Amino acid sequence: MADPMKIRAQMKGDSAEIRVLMSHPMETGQRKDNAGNVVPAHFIQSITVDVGGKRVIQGQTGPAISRNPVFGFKVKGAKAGDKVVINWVDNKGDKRTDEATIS
Amino acid sequence: MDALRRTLIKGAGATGAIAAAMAAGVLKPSQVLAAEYNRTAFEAKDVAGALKGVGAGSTTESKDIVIRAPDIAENGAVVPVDVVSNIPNTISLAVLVDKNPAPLTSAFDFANGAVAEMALRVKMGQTSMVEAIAKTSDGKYFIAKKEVKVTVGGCGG
Amino acid sequence: MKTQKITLFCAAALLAAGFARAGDYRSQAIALIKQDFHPRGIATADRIHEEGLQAVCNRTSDNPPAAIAERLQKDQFDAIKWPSDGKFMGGDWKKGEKIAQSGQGMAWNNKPGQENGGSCYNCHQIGPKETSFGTLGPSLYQFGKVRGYGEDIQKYVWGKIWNAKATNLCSQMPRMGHSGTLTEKQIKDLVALLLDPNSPVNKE
Amino acid sequence: MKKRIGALVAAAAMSASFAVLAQQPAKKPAAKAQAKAAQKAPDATTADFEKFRDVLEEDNPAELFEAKGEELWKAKRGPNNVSLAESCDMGRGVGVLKGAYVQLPRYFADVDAVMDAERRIAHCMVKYQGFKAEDLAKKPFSSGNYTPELVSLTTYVAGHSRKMKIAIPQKHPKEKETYQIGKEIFAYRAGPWDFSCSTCHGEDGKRIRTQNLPNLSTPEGAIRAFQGWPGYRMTGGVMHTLQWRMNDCFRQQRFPEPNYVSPSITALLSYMGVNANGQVYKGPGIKR
Repeated sequence: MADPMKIRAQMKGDSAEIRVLMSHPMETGQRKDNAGNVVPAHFIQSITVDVGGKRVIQGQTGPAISRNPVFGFKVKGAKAGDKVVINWVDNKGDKRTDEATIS
Repeated sequence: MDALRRTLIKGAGATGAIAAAMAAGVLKPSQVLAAEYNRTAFEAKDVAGALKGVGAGSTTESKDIVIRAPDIAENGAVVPVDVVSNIPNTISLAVLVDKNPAPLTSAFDFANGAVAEMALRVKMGQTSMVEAIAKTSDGKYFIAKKEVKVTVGGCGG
Repeated sequence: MKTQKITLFCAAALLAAGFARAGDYRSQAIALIKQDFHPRGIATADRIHEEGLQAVCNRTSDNPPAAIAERLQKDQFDAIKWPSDGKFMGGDWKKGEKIAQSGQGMAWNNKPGQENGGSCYNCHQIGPKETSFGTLGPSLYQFGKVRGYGEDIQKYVWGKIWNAKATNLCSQMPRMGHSGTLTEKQIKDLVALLLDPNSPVNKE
Repeated sequence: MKKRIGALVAAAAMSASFAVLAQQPAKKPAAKAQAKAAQKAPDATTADFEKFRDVLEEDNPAELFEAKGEELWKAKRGPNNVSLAESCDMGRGVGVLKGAYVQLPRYFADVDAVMDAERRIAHCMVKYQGFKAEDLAKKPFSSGNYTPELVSLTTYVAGHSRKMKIAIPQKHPKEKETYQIGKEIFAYRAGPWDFSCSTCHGEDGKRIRTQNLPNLSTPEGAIRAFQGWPGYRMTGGVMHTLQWRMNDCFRQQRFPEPNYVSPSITALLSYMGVNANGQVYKGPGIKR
């Protein structure tokens, strides 16, 4: 259902820089459409990042994260070739998991 | 509930050490997974409520938390915010926008080498303080703030 | 009114004849515009036709010969509607500020009958608090303080807002009263914004 | 904790004093400083915007639309079940996208007309895939969660000209003519507010509110307008193309609405694009 994420993971010095772009409306539940109807809240609530099979980051988000979210993280001890797996789940139960390899 | 949580965390590949780190994190362990979204914190209408919601009863101001955000945002819908905590043993970071209808934007736990640093983009309804909260492994909370101005752009329609 | 229209028309026709040589692409452009634009909402099809004064400015790169400019400018000036009670002042600068802030009005997404704004901040600096202002027009900050508050200035401001083309024929500024964008009352509030000594514009 | 309370009290005192300034005759020095700040603000604002523009461009949601466009470009679609990749010539040969976007608008012999990128893609969708032109024009712009296929496709096509020089041809007589017509449309004043494109985009160094207005009649200004489109617009969080940019300019110009992918828009894009020739296109961007 949901569109794929774009994940960039690169070694910079001794740590991996992970940048992720997610395709999501992040509706606050307060916006009105052109017809004046309130657009129901629809936003990512939970995000996890695994590197090399280990959970390194997990978090929760609210509707104040911008539409089509962008996140950047840094992980020490990772190495080129490690697999990065990112997962999100939203308030409607939609989810998406994508992966990339650290270069 | 506890059994289920253990299973889920195990299923996600967590070791005992991570589980411990998470337990100490900004998010109460019972609120870590999507099914257990921290509604109290994210739906709080003011900063005090949001802080209480993430378990931060009292906070100490710290210059070791660096917030990088524009002085004046080009567009309140997309305000880039970078937060770095140079406080040793920071295990969690949360970002709040004071004047948003619900101030808490996000809270992240870091483990297994993840640095207490994150970049994100937040919505801001008006000129406001952006606050970053860092939690250390010994359960202390630190705070830093930066004002970001939001102006009218375009043709002001 | 009728005489004015005729004057305008003749001037435009004269000019059109005089500048026809440069107008080949121009006439192609106009033909294309007529073919490619459709009415939407309050933005009716007639809006794409040049009205007399617009035609003169279009054909002369906003620089019509002085003799013509003078005459047309006088026509514009004579058509200004002055305040019906004879008073330029007495408006509410707070309402004026709101009108100056609003960029709504006259576009295809605006509803018929809705209150229009003046879009003033789009182009002018006005009050000291608003830092998000445009620079297409001159700064109006401290307008009265610098230029005085006398009746001559009041009349000038009223006329400028009603029809900027009455003092500068091919001015970039919309004719806010002439075009029916702002009402007499709204213009009075804007005059107050610029000339009320208590307006933040003039308060030191 | 104590420190924090102190700061809060100070802040409260400050905001109170601002409120006083707004209501009562103020003391001279404070008001002067405020006025000065108001006058100085724009340059500082612009500088601050530019500092963070790079940050925003580095991770640009436009990439998500490029990815979607790639899928659409390669898939066999429409009543004729044909892909654009195997049928559409964007000016560099069928299916060739490298450098196509920075050479558009250009003359196409098959239609004996000059076309811009979006108009050409629309043409291919109609001619080869069998889509109906009326359907493409029904809701051609992004809004809310809706992104027209043509927008993603245009973003994908534009992505293939990243870091390439703009080189819009002016050899064919129709290309030259289109440029000249565009120049005329650019200067055409009409409507209730007497606006033309050049009212806002004909002078250097001007702004609407805090938005800088490029002077499109100069190479420096034209590249600033060409640059960043198709663009992810922060307002609304949607992807837009130059076709939308032109449309919304005419709305603000208080004109009637231009038809989607019409020759008038091609002419304006020719004028702007040719003026930007020789400059480097950065690829799909991010806009306010």
